[in-house]
Amino acid sequence: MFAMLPGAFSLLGDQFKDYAWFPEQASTFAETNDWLYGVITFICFLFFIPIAGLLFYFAIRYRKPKGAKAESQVAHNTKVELIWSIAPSFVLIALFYLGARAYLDIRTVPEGSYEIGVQAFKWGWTMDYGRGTYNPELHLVVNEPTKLTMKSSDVIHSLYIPAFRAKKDIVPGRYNYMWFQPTVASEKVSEEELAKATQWTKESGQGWNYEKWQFTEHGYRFFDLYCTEYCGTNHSEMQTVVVVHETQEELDAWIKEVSARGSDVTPEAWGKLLYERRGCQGCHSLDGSKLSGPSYKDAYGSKRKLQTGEEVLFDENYVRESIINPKAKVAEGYAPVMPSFKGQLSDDDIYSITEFIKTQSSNTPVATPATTQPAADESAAGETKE
Amino acid sequence: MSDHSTDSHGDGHDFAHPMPVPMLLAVFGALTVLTIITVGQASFDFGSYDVLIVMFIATIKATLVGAFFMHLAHDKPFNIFIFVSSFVFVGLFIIFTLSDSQMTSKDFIPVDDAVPISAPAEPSSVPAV
Amino acid sequence: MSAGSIPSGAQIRDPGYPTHSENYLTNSKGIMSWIFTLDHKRIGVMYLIGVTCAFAFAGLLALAIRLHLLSPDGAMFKGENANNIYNQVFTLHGAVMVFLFIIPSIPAALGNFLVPVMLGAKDVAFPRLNLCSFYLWMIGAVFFLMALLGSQLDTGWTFYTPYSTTTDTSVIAATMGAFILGFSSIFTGLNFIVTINTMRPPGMTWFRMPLFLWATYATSIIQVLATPVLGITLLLLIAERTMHIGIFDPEYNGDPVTFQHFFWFYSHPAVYIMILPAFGVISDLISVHSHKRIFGYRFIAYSSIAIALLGFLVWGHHMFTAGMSSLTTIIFSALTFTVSVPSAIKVFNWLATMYKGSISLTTPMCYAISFIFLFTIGGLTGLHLGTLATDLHLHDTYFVVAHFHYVMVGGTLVAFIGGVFHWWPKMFGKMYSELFGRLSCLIVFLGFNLTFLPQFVLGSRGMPRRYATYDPEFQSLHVMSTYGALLLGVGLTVALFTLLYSLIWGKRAPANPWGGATLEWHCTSPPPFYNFERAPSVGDPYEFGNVEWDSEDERYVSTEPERKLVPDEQPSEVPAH
Amino acid sequence: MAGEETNSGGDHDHDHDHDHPPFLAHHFDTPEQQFDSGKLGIWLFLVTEILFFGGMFCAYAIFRMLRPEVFEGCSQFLNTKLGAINTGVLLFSSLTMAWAVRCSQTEEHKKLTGMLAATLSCAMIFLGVKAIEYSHKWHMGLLPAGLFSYDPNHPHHEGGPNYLLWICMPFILIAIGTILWLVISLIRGNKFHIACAKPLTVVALSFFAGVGLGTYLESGGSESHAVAGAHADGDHASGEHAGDDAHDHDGDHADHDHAHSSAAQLAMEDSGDLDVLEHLASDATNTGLKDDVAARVRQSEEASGSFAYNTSDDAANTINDVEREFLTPSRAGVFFSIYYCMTGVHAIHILAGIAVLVWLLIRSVRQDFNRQYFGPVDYVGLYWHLVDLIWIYLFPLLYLIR
Repeated sequence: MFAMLPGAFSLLGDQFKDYAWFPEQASTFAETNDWLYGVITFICFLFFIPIAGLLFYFAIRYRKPKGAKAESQVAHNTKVELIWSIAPSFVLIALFYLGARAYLDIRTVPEGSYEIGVQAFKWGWTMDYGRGTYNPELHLVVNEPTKLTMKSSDVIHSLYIPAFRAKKDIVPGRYNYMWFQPTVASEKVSEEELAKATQWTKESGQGWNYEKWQFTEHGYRFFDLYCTEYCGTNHSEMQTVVVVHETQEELDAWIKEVSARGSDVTPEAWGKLLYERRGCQGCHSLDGSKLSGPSYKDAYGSKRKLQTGEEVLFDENYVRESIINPKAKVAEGYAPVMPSFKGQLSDDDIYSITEFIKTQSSNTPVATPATTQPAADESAAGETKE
Repeated sequence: MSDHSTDSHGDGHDFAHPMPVPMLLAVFGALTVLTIITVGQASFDFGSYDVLIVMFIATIKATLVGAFFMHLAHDKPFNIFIFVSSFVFVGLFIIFTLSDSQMTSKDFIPVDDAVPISAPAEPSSVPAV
Repeated sequence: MSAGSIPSGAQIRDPGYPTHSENYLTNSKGIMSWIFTLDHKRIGVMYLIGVTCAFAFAGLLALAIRLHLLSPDGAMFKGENANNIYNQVFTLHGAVMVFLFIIPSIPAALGNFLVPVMLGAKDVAFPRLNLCSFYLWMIGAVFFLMALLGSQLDTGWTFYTPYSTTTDTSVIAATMGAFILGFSSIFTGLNFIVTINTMRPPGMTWFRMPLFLWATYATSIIQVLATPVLGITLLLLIAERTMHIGIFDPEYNGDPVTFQHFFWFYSHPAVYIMILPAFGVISDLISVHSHKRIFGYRFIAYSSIAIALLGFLVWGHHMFTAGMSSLTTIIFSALTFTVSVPSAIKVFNWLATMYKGSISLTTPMCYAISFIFLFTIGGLTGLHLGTLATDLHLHDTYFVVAHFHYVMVGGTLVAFIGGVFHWWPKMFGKMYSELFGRLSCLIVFLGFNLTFLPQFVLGSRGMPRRYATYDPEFQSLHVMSTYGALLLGVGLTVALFTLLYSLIWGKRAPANPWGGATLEWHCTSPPPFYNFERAPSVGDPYEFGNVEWDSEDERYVSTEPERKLVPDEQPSEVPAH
Repeated sequence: MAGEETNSGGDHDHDHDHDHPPFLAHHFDTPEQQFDSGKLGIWLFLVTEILFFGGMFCAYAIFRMLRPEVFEGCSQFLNTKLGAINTGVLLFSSLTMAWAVRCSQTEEHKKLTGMLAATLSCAMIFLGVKAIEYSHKWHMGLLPAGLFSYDPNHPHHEGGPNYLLWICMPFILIAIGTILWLVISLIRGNKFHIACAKPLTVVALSFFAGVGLGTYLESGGSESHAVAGAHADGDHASGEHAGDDAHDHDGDHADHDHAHSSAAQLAMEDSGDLDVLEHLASDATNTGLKDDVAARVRQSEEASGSFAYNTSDDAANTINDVEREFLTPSRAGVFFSIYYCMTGVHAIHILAGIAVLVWLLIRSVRQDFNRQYFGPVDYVGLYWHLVDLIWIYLFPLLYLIR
């Protein structure tokens, strides 16, 4: 056991680099917050060092053999006791005042903030940029106060951006608001790096791997955004990224790029993107494994047994209804936990998702069987449809 | 802990205080009258004072029950203290929780279940929610 | 019988050793004599065994959590169900530790054994209710086991709605368990309040009570006042799950924040149910092993009651980020700071008690010193969380995890172990190995700090709690923490085996092995069935002037100067036992 | 109940103290100490009960504050007559209970048994009336939110189970049991058993007196029900009017709310004129279409510019600003949830009270109590009064809202 200690201490050494104690300071709150944290920590040490010192000093200094009498039997000293009861109170009042003042700043949203809607669900995020633009990434403009209007479609979540020192629970059944002002813009990585990552992603056929590349698919470095209220199975994977743009124009350009299916994108590809971005993949697998919701594999065109015992045909109407009113026809063996995407997906989006689901089924009237190469599928299916 | 010896009757070691029957009957009478009043006032409209009046009458009734049927009027101060303090804690709990709910209620999203979404053609698409 | 420090000619008073038929452990035989016992001491021992088993179980779960977090993608549980298993393990760890271990540990196990003896009473006021509350504890434990064997539980110990109303795990079984355990806790508290109020023998005034009794009294107040609210909350939660009553479930216009208010109205005071008895234990331990009168007795006693009452006003600080209104949040923050004052008073008083004392670094004293060290860290880091602005950053991160483990483990658990070591000779009449006892304390102390200090850093860096997987940047700190947890596990095992070993091979314990002056040291070790043959003469619980070391028999004895004698209460000769 | 434990310890008297009377537990010195302990114990228990109910009163207060109009509308479904009769019955039982305590102190054993039997009968009548109330509401589908299925057009469900029979079933069995007990003990001539079974038979049968009373009053009160039904039937305007009244005592919020609600309604009507709604009518499941059309319209308007997120839709959607039909599961259902929780838990307390009262009655026949040892009667009495006390608040809060 002691053999492990040196290892542990060397690990301890690693932590005392500059970056270790806090995440980067990237909002106006961060500086106040870290300063306050420092003040409190200093006060803690101010109390702790004498207490711990005296504790061990007394334990050694007044250690006596058995039977020895204590040097003093003083029972109380009201004056001393009153002093050490009342003196710390002033420190506490000061701390409370500082904390509450900073808190009021954090709670009071400035007029004219840039507004973004946030929808949290198990286990992902949808940021609403208005005009029907939804994306899981949170994109902001540097030095622009931004207000988030947040709601949850299932259980309590909590939006936490460590770099901004900002956190707020998202409680279903009510709107919660938060705001912050980012102070550090995200860097852009070099074109080569981006190209390399894009190429790799395309070849692997998987979604974008933020952890591997540490930048977004548009080439921005990012801050982490976590869910900090326990929300079930994949709570720890309910993360997304925050990108801070240099200018409003840059942000608008990005929004435009992600807002809707461009004319050069097939519905299947767009549907697949939505499947990844909008949280479908958290519950619906493509390989037939059972998650919180039924798998898409071979679903389209099949007969689906419902909780009520009825059977329905898994067709376009069923997909549409299940997206808009998921609790209407719940598949047998599953809990009615899917949130409604009513108003969040355009008709074209739903159409695209339906097309994507079709590609995953061998029952599809379109004669392209689902293979491990969805990209090929998409182009083929796309041509027949468009 | 014994402060009974002074007000006991019968022999000096007895600690029972039987309530006189006329008093019990009088309390019951008062309670019945108050019940009739509270039912009666419900048919008049006092607007926002309604809750206050109803609660005031109920509190009088509760006090009567507590003081005489539960002999709090003759009980030890400590028992009265703990009984009353329980209401203080309930009050604390309700006041904090209620005031917070009221202050945040402007952000509540109502559940929209008044209109079933299903098309009439499709049978029983909405469970009895 | 004359030795070193005993003044010549002084009358020595020592109860000696109990006979086989007096000893509460042996005076009746057979399993039935334990199952249906009404003796508070036996019930205390049964509680001790019960909570130790619960602790061992939940402790193993904690180790599993720590091992899983060795690597960012999870090292312990594999496969597609890994996250679910992790969630169930941490939920069960929390729920079992809180409901089955920490809440009943000191009040029910040590309290049941000690309260009547310290008070000089024959038993608690309602012995049957006492036994009933032990069996309620058992039934509660069975319900938790049912949840485990059923479809597990993955809500976190807080049962937050609407997660708890929608998850398909056995929430109802676990909630029923917690509900029943609540009643067990209420009955224990009720019993102690009545016992302390009405069963004090002549001479035992309020301010002659040992501080452990004050702490127990304060704890009992909380148990009686707060636990019913948990009861109704859990009932409403069950109703919400079965009938969707729409009070907590937003799908029917309920409000989850209301549930949090309901839950924390109990669960914050419950934090003080956990820590207040620990304060009581430590006050006694520090005083006895320093052989010095406790400093500021009244301040410590009043601060216990103050903490109990103020503890009801601060529940909102668990909800600073939950969407309470700004006003409520600020009020709760202000009230939160007020609670820290009475806790600080206690720490200063304990230090002042050690000052110029005659300190024996026995195992219980080592644990008491560890307690003060660890609890001070736990208490001080509470300032970061009570301060609103910093709490927004730290809430629901590992900082909180570290903070409450410093209070609950570094505080309550260490005090509990210290208390068990302190009263072990009294409970079972055996002395344990001081060497291994102190060694266990050292390992626990080091292991504990290694486990939880890194978690403060993790939290400050923004690592959210309850994560089954995490970003690789946090790994080194998690690894440290896991090694610490293993070390802590070793320390606790050493402590357990030291005690178990002593049961069989330990030396016979004298009535007063530490030199305590409270009443429990005035009866034999283990105490006789009736504790005291006649109402004991009650003196100052912290008067060590007449407690002398008898090196010949390795025990402390009370010497009775002539002026202290009260003719009709004090037998003229040394009692037969 | 906590207090009983004190005295039942008497069975365990050990031989070491010869001056202990049989009812005094070994660890107490005097009967007075024993009585005081028990009394403190029961008071503390009552404290826990108050806090227990406190949680539900808190839930009540929150939802009444949030939705005064729902409480207003739904309390019309509760029959005030039944509530008032039950209040009277409980008050009378409190009187007999207090009288019983007196009898135990004055050692009037026969009268004590009589008073306890009267208390028990009242409790049974109370439950009988409650059975009528509950079964009637279940029949109409006035249930907690998750099960709420009230249909104003067809208030009485057809073909549902006979709830009243199911509730009465255990009481029928109990009544048969006590009658059998009485008959057997009459045949055997066992005096003690006869003395117990006689009052208990009366008690068991009084449940059906309660059911009869309830049925009589319920049928008499059906007129008011019809009114409530009509009121609920969709007279939207009156519903809203009532809502505004209730808002008045909300003080400063009232005007603001009213303005908003009418605005919201106007907005709804406006949107009703849009062609989009016709479009929607063709496929009711396709509510996404509306958003889609709107989004596309706006998208086509401009290709670039600022993409301000518009919260006005959300803001109009919060709880204070929307006034709708209240007879829905998430509105009326919540009222009935609270109603069932409060009265149901109260009824469980009545049942528990009945159980301990029966135990007391048997002991009173055995003449266990005397002026030194009347604790159990006193403790149960305190508990019973508390149950009464809670009803004193429940009755106006649930039945008398207007």
